[in-house]
Formats: sequence, C-alpha cells, structure tokens
Amino acid sequence: MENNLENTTNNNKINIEYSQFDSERMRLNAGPQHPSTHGVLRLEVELDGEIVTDIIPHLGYLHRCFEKHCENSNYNQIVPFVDRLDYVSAINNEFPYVMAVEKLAGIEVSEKVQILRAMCAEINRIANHLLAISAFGLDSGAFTPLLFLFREREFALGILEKLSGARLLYNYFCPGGVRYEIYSDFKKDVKVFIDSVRLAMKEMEDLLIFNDIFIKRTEKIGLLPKEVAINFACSGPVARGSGINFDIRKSAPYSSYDKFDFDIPVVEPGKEVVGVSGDCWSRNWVRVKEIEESCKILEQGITLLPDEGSVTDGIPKKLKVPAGEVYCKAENTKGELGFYLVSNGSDKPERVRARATSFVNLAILPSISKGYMFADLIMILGSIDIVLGEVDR
Amino acid sequence: MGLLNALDNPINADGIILGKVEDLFNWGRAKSNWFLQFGLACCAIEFMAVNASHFDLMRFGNIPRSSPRQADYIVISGTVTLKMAERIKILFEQIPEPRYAISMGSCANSGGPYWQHGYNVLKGIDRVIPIDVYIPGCPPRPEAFEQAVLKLQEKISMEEIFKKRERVAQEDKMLESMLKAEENNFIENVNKHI
Amino acid sequence: MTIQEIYDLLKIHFNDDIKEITDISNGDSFITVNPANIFDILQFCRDYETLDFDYLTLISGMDSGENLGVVYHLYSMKFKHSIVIKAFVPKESPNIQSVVYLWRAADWHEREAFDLIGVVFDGHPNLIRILCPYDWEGHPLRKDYVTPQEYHGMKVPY
Amino acid sequence: MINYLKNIIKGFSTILVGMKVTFINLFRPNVTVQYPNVHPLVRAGSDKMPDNARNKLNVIIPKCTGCKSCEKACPVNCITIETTKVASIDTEKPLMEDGKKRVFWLSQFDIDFAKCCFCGLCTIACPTSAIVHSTDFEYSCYDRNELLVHFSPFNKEQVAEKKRILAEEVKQKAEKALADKQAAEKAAQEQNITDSKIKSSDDQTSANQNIQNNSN
Amino acid sequence: MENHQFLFNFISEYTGDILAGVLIAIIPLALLLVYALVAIYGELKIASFIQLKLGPMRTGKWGLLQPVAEVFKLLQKEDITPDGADKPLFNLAPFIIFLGCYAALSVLPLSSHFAPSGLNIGLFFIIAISSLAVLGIVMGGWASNNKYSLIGAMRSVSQIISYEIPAAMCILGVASMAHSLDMNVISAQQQGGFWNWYVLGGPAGISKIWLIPFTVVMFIVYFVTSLAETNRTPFDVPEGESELVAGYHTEYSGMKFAFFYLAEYGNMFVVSAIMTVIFFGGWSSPFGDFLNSPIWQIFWFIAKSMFFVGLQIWLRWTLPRTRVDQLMYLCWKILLPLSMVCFLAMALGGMLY
Repeated sequence: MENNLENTTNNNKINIEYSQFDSERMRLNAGPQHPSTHGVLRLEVELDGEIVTDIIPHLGYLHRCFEKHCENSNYNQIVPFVDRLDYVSAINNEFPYVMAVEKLAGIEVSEKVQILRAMCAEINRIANHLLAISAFGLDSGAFTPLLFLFREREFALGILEKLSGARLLYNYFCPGGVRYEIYSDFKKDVKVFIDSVRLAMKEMEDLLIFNDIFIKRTEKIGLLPKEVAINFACSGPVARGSGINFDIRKSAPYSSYDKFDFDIPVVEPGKEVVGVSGDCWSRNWVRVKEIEESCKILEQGITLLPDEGSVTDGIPKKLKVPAGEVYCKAENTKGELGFYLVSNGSDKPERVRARATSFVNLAILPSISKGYMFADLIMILGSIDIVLGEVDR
Repeated sequence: MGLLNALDNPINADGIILGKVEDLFNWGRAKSNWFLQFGLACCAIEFMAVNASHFDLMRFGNIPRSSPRQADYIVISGTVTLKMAERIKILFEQIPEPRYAISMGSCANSGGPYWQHGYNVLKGIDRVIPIDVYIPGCPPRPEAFEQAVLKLQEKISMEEIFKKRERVAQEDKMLESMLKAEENNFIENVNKHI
Repeated sequence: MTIQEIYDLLKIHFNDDIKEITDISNGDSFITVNPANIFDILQFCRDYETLDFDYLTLISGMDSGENLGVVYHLYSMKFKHSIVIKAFVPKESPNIQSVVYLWRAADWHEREAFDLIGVVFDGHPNLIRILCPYDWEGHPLRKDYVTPQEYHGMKVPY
Repeated sequence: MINYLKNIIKGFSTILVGMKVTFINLFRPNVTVQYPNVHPLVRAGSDKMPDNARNKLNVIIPKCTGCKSCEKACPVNCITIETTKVASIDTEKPLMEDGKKRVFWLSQFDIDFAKCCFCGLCTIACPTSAIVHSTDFEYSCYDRNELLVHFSPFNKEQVAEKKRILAEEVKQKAEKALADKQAAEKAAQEQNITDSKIKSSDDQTSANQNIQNNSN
Repeated sequence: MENHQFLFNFISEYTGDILAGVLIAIIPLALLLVYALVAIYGELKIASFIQLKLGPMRTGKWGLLQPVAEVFKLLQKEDITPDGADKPLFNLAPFIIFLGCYAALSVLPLSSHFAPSGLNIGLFFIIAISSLAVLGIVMGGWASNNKYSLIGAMRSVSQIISYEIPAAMCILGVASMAHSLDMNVISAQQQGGFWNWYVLGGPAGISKIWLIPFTVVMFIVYFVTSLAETNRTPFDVPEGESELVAGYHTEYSGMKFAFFYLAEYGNMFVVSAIMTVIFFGGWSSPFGDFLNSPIWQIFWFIAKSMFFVGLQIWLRWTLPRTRVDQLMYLCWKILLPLSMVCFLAMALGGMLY
C-alpha cells in the first residue's frame, strides 16, 4: 500500500534523488498556534529546504473527554456535548445522535419535523461550506473572500438563532422532535438567504475559485487516488473529490432526504473542470457545488414544509431507552458522522462512540503531502477541512 | 478618562486637549490593542465572526497579528486542555510586556461544560496566566466580546505608569525593612544562645 | 446480504471461531468472534467477493465490566451492506491482532482504543497515545479509572 | 509557445476579473453594525437579536417552588439550590405568585455563569417557567467570582433566622408530640382504668345479673 | 537644470553648506513619516471598505488618529531580543532596511525647483540602494534564530534579487529613450501634457505611435516587479501570514518592529515614486502648462505616487499569494523575456528620436 502511493506519476511532485545531496533535514513545528492549522493541531514537519519529506501530526490538544461525559449524563443532556464536537456544523452533529436515540427508543417522528430537520441541516451545511471555502482561501493568502462569505454566514446564523435561540451551538434537536416552534416568517428568510448565497457564490467564483494564481496554488496538489481514499475510509467532499460516489443522503437516505431530488457533485477522474481528480482544487470545487445543491434542497423544503402541526409535542416527557446498541450515521458537512450507541436500559448510555469524520480524513495527510512544498502542505490541510473539536473529541 | 474622550472628538473639545502624559500613553495603548491570531475551539469561530464585516472588531483598533512578538493581548477562545496549557503559558510569556489577556467563553473561564468529568481539561485558564477580562457565554455573542474589549480599554486607560514606579519602590523599601528586622532578631537569638 | 446470511457464510469458513450472533430488535445485531484469529476473519470479510467490506467505518473499544470489547464496524461500497463484529479480550492480557495492514484507516482508531481503553494491538507500527498527553498514566474510559490529582504542576479536579 | 502566451493572458485576465469584483465592493454600503452605538435589541430587520435568544439566565423567585428539577436537568450541574421548609408558626405567611401557599423557602439559589453552557435545558424542565433567558449579555467582568450569581432574596442572617424558626418549630412539634404522647398515655391509662372500672362495674353488674339469674 | 539647487543655495547663504545639507535631508524624512501615517490609515480604510466594513472608527473622528495611537503604543512596547539571536545583527537589521528606503528618497525630484540631492546618475543610485533592503531582511531573518524567519529570509533573498533584473531592464529602457539617468531631466522631458509621458512613448511627435504597446507592457512589467520588490501581495511570500507566521520579522517587537512596518510602507512609496518619474512624467502636470507652477508640481508628484500606493493596497486585498517556485517561474520565464523585448524596442526608439 505504501509503495504504490509513492510512484504516482504527477509532474508537480518534485522527485529528487536524495542520495546525491547530503543536505541536512530541518525539523519544523507547525505548532499548536499557527495561523492556518485550523485550530490546535501540531504538525511536526521535516523539511529538506522547501520540500516536505516527513510529517507527524500530533493531536489531542483539544481532547475534551466527550465519551467520558456521555457515560455520566442522560440522553437529553448529551445533546449539548454532541453540538460541541464539530462546532462549525453543530446541527449536523445532532442529527445522527438524535436519530440513533429515536431508533433505540422506537420513537416515530412526524413528517413536519423530518423536513424541518433536513432544512436546518442544509442551512448549517451551507454555513459550514462557506467557512471551509473562505478558510481555504485564507490559507492561500486571499483575505477578502473570507469576509464576503462571512457576510452570508451571518444570514444563516441569524435564521438558526431565531429558530433555536443560539448562534453557533444550537441544542435544537432532541429525541422525538425539536425544542422550539418555527417562527413566523421562517420561509421568507430562507428564500432571501438562498438568493444572497447564490449571488455571493457567483461573485466568489470570479474572485477566488477561477483566479489563476489560486488555480496554480491548488491544482495537481495533494493527489488522493480513489483506492487509497477508500482504504483510509475517507468520506464527504474529500472522498467525492477523488471520484468516489458515496453520499449517505443518497446511499442510505435517512429522515426525509428521499423526498428531495438533488444530485451529488463528484469529480470523476475523466471529467474535471480544472486540475486532476483528487487534488485540492477538486475537493474545494465539490464544496462549492454542494452549496448549490443545498440551496436546491432548501427551495424544495420551503414548498414541502407543511404549515400546520406542531414540532414540539412529539417529545416524550420521560425518555425510556430499552437496552440495545445501534450505529446510526448521517452525512455531516465533513463526511460520514456516525454514533455507536450502547444502552443498558438505564437513563444513562453505557457507551457513546462518535465516528468523527475529520479524525478519519486527517489520517491521509502524512501520506498524500510528502514531496510537496511547505506552502502546499498548508493548502492540502486546508482542502481536507478539519475541525479540531471533532478530531480530538 | 479625561484625555480619552477629548482626544476622540477634538472638535467639541474646542480644540484644546488637556491631559497628563500618562493619559496619552494609556490612550495609545488602549486604542491600538493588537491581538494574537490564536483560536482554540468553538469560541474561535465566534471570534472570527467578530473580526468579519458584520461586527467589525477593527473599529476598536484591534488588528490581528500572527506573531506573539507584535501582539498586545491574547484571547483564550476555547477549551484549554492540559496538553495545551503549557503552550499557552509559553505563548503568553512571548508577548512583549504591556500585555493583557481576555478569557472568552465558559471553557476558558472555568472549564465550562467540561469541568466535571473532563480529566484532560484545565479548569479555567487563570490557573496558568493572569486574566484581565472574563467573558461569560458559550460561545459569547460577538457584541459581548466587543463589550469586553471596551472594558479592557477602560482598564488600560485607568492604569498608572509613573505612580507604579513609586509604589514598587515603596514595596521594596518595606521588604528591605522586614528583611533587616528578621536579621536583627536572628542575630539576637544567636547572641542569646552563645 | 443480511447479517444472518453473512453469519452463516462465516460459520461455514471459520466454524468454531465464530461464537454466536445476537440480534437486537431496535438496533444492529452483531457477531461475536474469538479474538485469537481476528485478522483472518476480517481479511476474509474484506477479500471475499460477495462480502467485499472495503470500508472500515469504525473500531471502538469498550469496557464491559469483566473484559474489554473491541467492536469493528465494516461497510461495503459495492453492495452497500454493513456488519458489526465484536471480540472480547480479558482485562489482564488485552492483546489482539492489529488490522492496520488490511485497512490504513485502522491506524488511528487502534491508537485511540489503546489510548482510552487500553487494548494492546500487536503488530501496530507505532502504538502510542494519540489523544491524551504522551506521559498520561492510566486509560481514562475504564470503569475503574480515577482522574489524577495533578498533572505537570496543574491541579486537575475543579 | 502558444500555451505560454495563453497562460499569460489567462493569468492576467483572471486577476483583472478579481479586481473588478473588489472594485464593485469598494462602493457597496458597509454591513457593519456599530455595537456600542446601536444596541442589538433595537437594530432593524434581520440584525435584531431575537427575543428567544439564550443569554444570561434569570430566576423569578416568586414563581419558583424549589422543586430542583432545573438542577437535575442541567448537563453541567452549575445550578445549586438549597431549600428550607416554611415553618407553620412562621409569622410571615409567604404566598406564591399565583396565590398558593409557599412550601419551601429558597435559602440558596446560585447559578455559576462561569460554568453554564447556556443550553436552555433548565428553562424547558422548569414546571412553573420560573427560570428564563433574559436579554442581558453584557456582564463580562474583571473577577471570575462575580459570575457566581446568587438569586435567592435572603442574605446570611435571614437564612439563619429562617432555619432557627424552622428548628424552633420542629422543637415545638417535638414537644407537642411528646406532650401528646404523654397525654395519650395518661388518657390511655385513664382509659384502661375507667375500662377496668367499667369492666369491674360490668363484672359487678354481670355478676349481679348472674346472682339474680342464679337466684331466679 | 540649475534651479533644483534653489533651496540649497538659499539656505546655504545663511547657514553654510553642511547645516544646509542636514536641513535639506530632513524634508524627505518628514515627508516619509507623514506619508507612513497616511498610508497606514489608508491601508486600514481601503481594506475595510473593500470588505464592506468600517475600519477604525473610535480613535479620533473617523479613526483618523489610529496611526498616531499605534505609534504611541509601539513606543511603549518592550523591545525583546531573543537570547539565541546574535545581538548586533539583530538590532541593526531594521535600521538598514529603513536606510535602504530613506536613501532612495534623496534622488526623487519633488518639483522642478526642488530635488533633495539632484544626483545626475539618479536611476543608477536607485538600483544600487534598493538591493540594500535585501541585506537588512537577511540579517533580520538569520539573526532572530527562528526557523520561520530563516525560511522567510531565504525566500526574500531569492525573490528580491531575481526581480531586480527585470526592474533594471525597465529603468534602462526609459533611460535609453531619455538619453540621461538624471531623474530631473527625465521628468522635465515629459512635460507638456500626458501624451508626452514615457508610458505613451515619450516626448517625440506623432511618429512614436509604434512605441506605445512596448512602453505600456514595460510599465506593467515594472509594476509587477515593484510588487515583488516590496514583498506585497501576490508576492508577500517571505512574510506569508498563513505559512511562515510572520516571516522574517517574527521575532521583532516594539520600536524595532515599528521600523520594519515603516520601511515596508516607505518602500511602497519609493517604488511608486520611481514609477511616476520614469513612466508618468514625475512632477509634470498632465494638462500641459496649466497648473504647472513649482508648488503644483509637488502636488502632482505626490498625487501620482499615492495613486500607485493605493493600487498596491487594492491588489493586496484581492489576490491570493503565489508559491515560491511559481514566483521564480514568473520572474525568469515571463517578466525577463518581456522586458528584454520591450527594452530592445525602446532602445530603437531612443536611437530614432
């Protein structure tokens, strides 16, 4: 496995016969405090001049003992901790956990709640991709796209704040339904939000995505072949950027996703817009396209969402979860997020294990960024789009 | 705060600005407080939102600096784990002297939601570095952060630079007198025994 | 293929190593396996053409009272079916064979299971702690774990 | 040679397109909300802070019955409540907000906002909605102990006094109970004395009757 | 051109030559410091308006006193010299960079009646001085004993030195058309309206139409090299914010960092001033003789330079950063051949007219 990765032919990777030189390698710490490590991740990098020869990621700087807390709190009290896993897309974290508890407890959720949950998840997905693309642009040095896309993100946070009361960590879903009712002009806000996001993304493609300097910085860099992606169990935009057609909303439709018709942007090896399938640019391109798909879902959601019927009365007063275990997964913004829930009948779960997507996707970093330059390593890390709360749990 | 207001709108201070040199220095430090670009967890995302165009932190003169040498204050935005605590201590010590620290969010204040079973979480950053302003909230609203920046500016503008030297000098004198007193009675004991 | 068919298939190939299948009405049923040759069973699951579990979703360690459990969640991209395999290891000698050479994703999962639960994976390239600090004593997710009073001069409890 | 020139042209044109975008944005109105001058509650349109925003918690003491369900529901255990029973002999006849008789005094109701994670589970669990989210979010402070907010209306002495009354009442009840017990015993003794007398008188009467019967 | 010594002769009657020299030298220093404050304020405000935010608003009326506040704050900061650093190099580096930028101001003709030193080989002096900044950057990067600043310093050496060659080509192109290296003479030749400017082929009559495409391309090449010379986006690779933390001035704090900060803006002004002198007619007004008095000439010179500084700031907040090897590819494979072709054409033009 290791060797067939090395000789991937690609003109951009600088293959130097190291035996000729006896240049001394420099060990550099892209330490926990580095402007573009997306949080507290330490990369111990071995540099030969500018070229990266070895990387050892050191994690655990944000290990907040999530699983220990889950064993000591009851099912409703775990939802705030689940929010804080991938704090950029908090509602998408709650989705699989809440479905897992409902499956164990055998609670049926009304039609309206399912559509509302799908819509909130899509708003949160757009907000996360806006941040992912702008952080990726920031790594390449373009500071303005970050602020344009944050302006759209404020709309998304505004809608979710009116729904749930909090801007970033919502604690909005709960087993059996949703905590608060939908406020009156929710549909109008979503409509305004979709139009402004589409306008902003159009502008973003001119400013950053198709900018020649940005393309030169990202195409043919950090090549992730398809089989290696499957072997590393990558999922989400990282996998779809390498041509794997794997999206849980389509492969195992949960909640009300079978009612929406949308397609999954995948960069097949043959059909690429720019660059090669599996490089940084195509991973970013999948995110840009997914914003468009989420807008489509939201539009259909506005028509599908029934006005009458309440979303909060399905919540059981006393949550009774019989013994058993379940693994429930959903398409989080970073990929497949799943919760392995083992309950022993009491009100506290015996074991909650989160399959964090960033933790799994980050594992490919050492093997795909050898041989590139140090500036490319920062771009590859930006394209994988990790959030340290989820990596370290 | 005399100079602070007068200097900010010199027009209605009818042109003449009265104030001590100390106020001028404090005004300079308060109004151009550069922060270290350093985020830990969820509060860092809210901290980025404060820097964005909607709640523009640059209105208060705070510019992000990526190297601790050029920063004035550090914002601990997120959960401090034990593995990270030593690094934050080193970071804070690298910031040149007139430095401040803001603890943002419940996790930095006291370990927040992770105070009970978080074996790897440091229960509050004030165990490692001195904190000037605590911001409650999880994460705090961007306006709450801006209010904290204003409170930090108030605290800076009330600092005393020159009297501090006198006070420190007084403390040193008191310390010496105490040490001398100890020596005397130590010598007396020795004499008594001989 | 449903989990019952997979169980029968495995039973044919590894008759006594596959212990039993416990099906759970409101969740996923799992197959308990003898940890001695977990590597062959999982390799069979990956390479057999009708199973083709090429996507290792998750490896999680569990402290179920008297012995430690290691749970493997596998998924197949082609056939879109998934399976749960459990192996119980005694607490005194928590050794089990590592599957890093089957799926590269297992590398970090196993390091985390070792770090938090204390299951030792033989044959793992560098089995060191991944989340807790490198000089941390004890395995935090064990039932009988007591948080240390002090670490590097910092008081741990509130 | 051709794609060399095409490369230059493409590079140059995309830079100009990017500059066009920023030039347009140079003249767009800014979206900044000037916080200190414009408070989030009074802002217009979508910038206004919604009224269900989860900021600092506020406890309405008259509504609170002291049932501690919020303390149990909190995932972070940052609420500590201590209640003392209302002594019946207490001079002050406390009433709940809705007129019912108060059963518990809230001698201590502290919320530690340094630990609270503002999830709102307590406001959902509270039966009488005594604990709600206020719209106050500007309470950052220089010292962490200010974040431990005491909502109970009693200071130390009043709590001690309430406890003393309660203890006194308990003592009185104990005495009364004692007195009752003794009275009950006395009564019981008299009772059985009288019973024995009655019995004895019954006996006599029955005996008399027997004698009479016998004599008949 | 005798009268550009006008001020010097006027002062030297009263105070003798040495003191007059010192007094004259103070004028560009004052210009540089005032310009730096304006440029810092301009950068913050232009960046904020591009990003639809307000920028500094609370210090002074519209944040006007923000640079003043920054200077006062930087005065009080503790001047840290890391123990691993070798002290002399570390402490000297900022002053050498500032020297490189301040010395170049001495040859720039502010108006026909005043040029700080009026050297007759002005352009040659400019090329020599601009490589002094590289020395300062390397000293700073190497002396601060920090891996990031070392990488930043190595990158900046390769970048600035390799970009000096296309820059020299452009300057020589104009010098060959103007038949002189003296910047005052070059500015004087471009008088009489913007059609005489060298960017549009120089002072010759209508027959110079064939020169215009070459001079315009030469101007664009020079603008790109000026960006690389001052480490501005898209070439701020040495102090790439997101890669090398803060590049070569990672370890500098307090007043030493203030000098780096000042020198960066100073270099921007120097480079755009050179651009105005050789391509856009220095102090000559674009409307021929109208508004061409010495005082107005100073205004035109500063207005044109500030326009180019604004252009550089605008570019900084638009473009991402290139990688180091793409930077080199751009310089050696694209800018150098282009500048050679244009230099050939301009030299031909110089011979004909």
